[in-house]
Amino acid sequence: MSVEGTAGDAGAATTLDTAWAVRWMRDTAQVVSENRALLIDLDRAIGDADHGENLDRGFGAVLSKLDDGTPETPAAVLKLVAMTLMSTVGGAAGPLYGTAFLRAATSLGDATAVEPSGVAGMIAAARDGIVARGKAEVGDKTMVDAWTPAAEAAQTAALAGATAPEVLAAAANAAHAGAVATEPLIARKGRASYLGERSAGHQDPGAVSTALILQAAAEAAGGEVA
Amino acid sequence: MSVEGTAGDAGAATTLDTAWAVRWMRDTAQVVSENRALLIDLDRAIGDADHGENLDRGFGAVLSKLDDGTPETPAAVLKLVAMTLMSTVGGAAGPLYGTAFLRAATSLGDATAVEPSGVAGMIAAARDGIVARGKAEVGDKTMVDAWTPAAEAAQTAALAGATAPEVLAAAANAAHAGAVATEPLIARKGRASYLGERSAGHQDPGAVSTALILQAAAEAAGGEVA
Amino acid sequence: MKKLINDPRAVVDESVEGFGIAHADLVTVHPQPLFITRKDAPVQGKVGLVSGGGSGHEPLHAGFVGRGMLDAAVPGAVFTSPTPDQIIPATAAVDGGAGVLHIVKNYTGDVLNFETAAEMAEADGVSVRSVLVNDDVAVEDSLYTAGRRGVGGTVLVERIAGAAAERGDGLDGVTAVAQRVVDNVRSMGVALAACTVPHAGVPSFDLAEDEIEIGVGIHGEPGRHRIAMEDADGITQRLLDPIVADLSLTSGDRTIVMVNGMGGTPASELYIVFRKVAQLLEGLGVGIERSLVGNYITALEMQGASLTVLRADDEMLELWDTPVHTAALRWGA
Amino acid sequence: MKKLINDPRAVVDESVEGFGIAHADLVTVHPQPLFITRKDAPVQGKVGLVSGGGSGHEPLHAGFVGRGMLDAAVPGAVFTSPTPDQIIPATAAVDGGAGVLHIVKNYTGDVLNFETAAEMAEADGVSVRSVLVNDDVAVEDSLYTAGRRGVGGTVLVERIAGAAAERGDGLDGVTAVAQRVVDNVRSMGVALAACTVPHAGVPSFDLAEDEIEIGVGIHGEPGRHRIAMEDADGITQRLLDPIVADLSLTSGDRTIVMVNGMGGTPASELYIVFRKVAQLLEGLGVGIERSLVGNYITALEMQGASLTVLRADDEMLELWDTPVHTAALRWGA
Ligand SMILES: Nc1ncnc2c1ncn2[C@@H]1O[C@H](COP(=O)(O)OP(=O)(O)O)[C@@H](O)[C@H]1O
Ligand SMILES: Nc1ncnc2c1ncn2[C@@H]1O[C@H](COP(=O)(O)OP(=O)(O)O)[C@@H](O)[C@H]1O
Ligand SMILES: [Mg+2]
Ligand SMILES: [Mg+2]
Ligand SMILES: [Mg+2]
Ligand SMILES: [Mg+2]
Repeated sequence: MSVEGTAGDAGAATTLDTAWAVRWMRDTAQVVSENRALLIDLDRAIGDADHGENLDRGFGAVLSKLDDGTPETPAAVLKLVAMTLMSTVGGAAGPLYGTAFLRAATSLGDATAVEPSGVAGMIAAARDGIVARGKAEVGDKTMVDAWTPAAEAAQTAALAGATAPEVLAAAANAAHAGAVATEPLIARKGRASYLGERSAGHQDPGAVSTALILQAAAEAAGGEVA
Repeated sequence: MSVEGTAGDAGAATTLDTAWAVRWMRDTAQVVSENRALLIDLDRAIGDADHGENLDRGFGAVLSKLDDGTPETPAAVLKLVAMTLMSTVGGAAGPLYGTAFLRAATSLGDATAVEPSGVAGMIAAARDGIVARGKAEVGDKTMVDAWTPAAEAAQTAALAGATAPEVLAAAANAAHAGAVATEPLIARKGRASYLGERSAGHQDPGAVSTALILQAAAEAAGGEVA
Repeated sequence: MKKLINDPRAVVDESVEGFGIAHADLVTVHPQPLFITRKDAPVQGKVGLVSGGGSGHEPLHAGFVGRGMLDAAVPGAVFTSPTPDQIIPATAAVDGGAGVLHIVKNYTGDVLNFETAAEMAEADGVSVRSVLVNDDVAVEDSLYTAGRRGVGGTVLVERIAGAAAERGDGLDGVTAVAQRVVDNVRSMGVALAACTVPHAGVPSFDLAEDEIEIGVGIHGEPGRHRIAMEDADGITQRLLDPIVADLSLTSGDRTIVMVNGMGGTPASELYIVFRKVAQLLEGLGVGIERSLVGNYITALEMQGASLTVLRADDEMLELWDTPVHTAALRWGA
Repeated sequence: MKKLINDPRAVVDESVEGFGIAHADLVTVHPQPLFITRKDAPVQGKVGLVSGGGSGHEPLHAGFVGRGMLDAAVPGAVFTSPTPDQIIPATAAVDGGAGVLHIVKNYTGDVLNFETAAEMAEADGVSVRSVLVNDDVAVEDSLYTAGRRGVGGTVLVERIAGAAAERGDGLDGVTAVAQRVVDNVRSMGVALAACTVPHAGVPSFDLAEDEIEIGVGIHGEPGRHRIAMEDADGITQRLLDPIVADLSLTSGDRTIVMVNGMGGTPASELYIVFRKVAQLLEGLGVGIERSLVGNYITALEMQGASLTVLRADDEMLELWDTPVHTAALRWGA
């Protein structure tokens, strides 16, 4: 599932414009739908078996919204997504992803194309929004454990001069690694925390869905799945 | 399970006195307890899974009553059994067996030992009581399908000059055959009737318990199980 | 089998004891022989209402003891009708001088035990009448069976007859109202999964993952037809159609409808069934004047539901609305 | 998985629709966004009470909408808290000018969605307060978790705060009473068998034939300890002990006790549990002043039960007894 940087090939030339943002969201809807059962199963193990259903409902609604008309800027796309998720997902993930996309949108301003540093800023803003809402720290076995390494990897890549798609690919890879690394952790936030030590041995559903979303972002920018 | 006549051997000399009546009832309690699960299973198939439990509760109560003191005559034993079954078994079987034992007791009068014709009369009286209460006919797939051939076989044996234990053995064998013969029948009375054609293929629990009770009667009189 | 019980043989005694503690303001539990009366029994001058049957159908009957409904409930062993030695003192305990009505569900065991008890109570000087509830349209050929079973309609009979008794109607009057409800009420049930009788320890019948039992009884006895699983709307149609046919319901008829859970079905599913019943009856021009949706007559933890429809007249509706105060049904009080 | 449903995704909409038809005298169902208000909302001058949460816990919350209890209920998807776009109009719809209290069960999702909604409703000019119900003593280390969950205590908070609002208390007063109930109520649950979420289609957890889940939550999430099956008295002791310890209940304390079914447990079993609770509390010299035994906050068809104990004071008992008229709780009306 990890995504390789694609500097030098056709993908690298992709501009992160409004069309990219729309592609990202359409791809996310598809990958969430494909992984609906997986996310339900992960949540079934340490939660209440609804994460896949919740996100599928939410991104399904995003698809309809996008069918109704395309917003003008990447930020406008993300804001639409934020509002839609907020009003259709519910549970913990709804407000958290809603806030993440809202902060991400805000960080982009009215740019029509997102630069490498903009990508890093967007992911950091999303992560900060989630932390502000959910008060989770790294290691609490939540989606923060995917967003935080993603934000750091994006920052590092951007500083190292990577292209915007490369920054996204770095973020996606780091999110994926972060999600995998939640497996041995004991949850301290969210529903899994009630399980105490029994929460160890399962990946966190929200961390896994975060990795899927960022993977879709990278792929929509031309990144290739390893 | 069929019971052989034992004319000529020690058992045949057994007098059907009060001690026999008490042995019959104690043996019945034991055989019902041993076959509790079987009777529940038969009732589970075409009824409501309580026949074995009901009879076990009833004859368990009979045991306690007999521990409290022995009535003076066979009729008094059967009357005690009748009242106890009536007040502890419930369901369809409680009033039916209660009536059966009450009528059987009445038929014996104050005799201290039951003669061969008395045995035949007792079983016929029991059968008639069940029919009077339950309105079932032969072939309706009820306990009547065991009591009726038992009454007929007892009558035939008594007329042919059999000893009292032999008459009981004949009745028990006939009841057993009658119970087996309920298997293909479609029930027209009792709870099994709701199943319609699906009631075929199972023996009737009440017919089987009837065979067990009469088998105990014969064995208590010295009859041997074939 | 996992159940929140102690000794399987103590289930009825212990649960009735708990019931008595929880509802000490409403009922008195009489142990050995076991029966339950309303706290203020006997109510002088009022017809006493007694019902009973096998346990495992809670809240029926004990949950319906109280003002405007039953005066006494007589619980048998699980799925086993009670014995005359319980019914007789219960009958005597609620006789306020105006006689007693036995409300009996039509099962061989219930009929025989109540019959005997009625005879003996009469011999003791109590006037006893009986009505036989036989509302289950799943039993088709009543000529060749023990007759239609008494199921959900029992709740409606107990409520409406109880209201008539509370109003002060005499024994003949209460009996007549009860019989009118019996004549106009029909039910039909479905099981998605069987229950397990505590003393048996194994499910009462086995259903495959894609099978349901249409016309199931409340004693865990198998129903008449076993069919492939369908959606709620389809199943509801199967429950309603034979009721409508049997009652010859036509446009303009007014009804009281009960969608009853068998014990293991979530309330949300019962409301989905009720929704479809309402749509179908509306399509026929039949009005639902009052309704009950919930667990009223169960079969332990069976998964499934039953539908009961009463063609109601003005008097039934008026009686329905009078105050009732029992553990499981309460309004206006 | 067999359920009396049509499309798994339509479960909430269809069952709430059925609920609305069955209780048209009591409630109004507002579709898209979905919420339920009492028929006469907004009641002028009265504090409005709003609660909500994932569906699958019926009768909570819609079954508690009506006089003396909630003004609005906001159902989310099954086991998923509702969204602000449902909570905001529900809040507005029941504001009679005296402000609105949100009764929120302590789950991350419920907290975040209600928090957002409250903020936006305030921005629209409605005074909103919130109480967080967190009564589940199964969650031990609230420092290292999302905190104790809100479970059965919610029913008691809704009832008593609802009574205070009906009495005419102001927003601060109703909030204070609600908080006092929260501070004095504790619960603990057990599952004998898991439930199946319609959209998931498989049981939420797997229990062996001889295992039970102690401290189970109402979202079908596994509990804290898995132990070998025990009898009802033993299990009841395991539910009660941590509650007694946490509340420091001592002789002379008065309580309101709820023995709640998780959806798939027969009433008889709940009364067996209640019987043991009554015995144990009596042994401690703790009085049960009022009680509820039944399905009040369920987890679909889960087999199991929960125990809730509220240390009650005079005012709580007085409020408890005032009339309440909802689909699932009704007296004095
Ligand atoms: N406080 C929190 N901070 C960050 N993420 C959280 C927090 N609580 C829960 N989550 C995330 O939400 C996910 C669960 O989402 P979901 O199943 O949709 O909601 P719910 O837990 O309400 O059923 C978890 O896997 C976790 O990643
Ligand atoms: N009308 C009847 N006449 C004779 N026997 C009957 C009649 N109805 C039922 N029975 C007998 O009763 C048996 C069932 O007894 P039991 O299971 O104890 O009672 P219930 O059917 O009330 O659960 C049947 O197997 C049948 O033999
Ligand atoms: Mg979840
Ligand atoms: Mg039976
Ligand atoms: Mg029975
Ligand atoms: Mg959830």
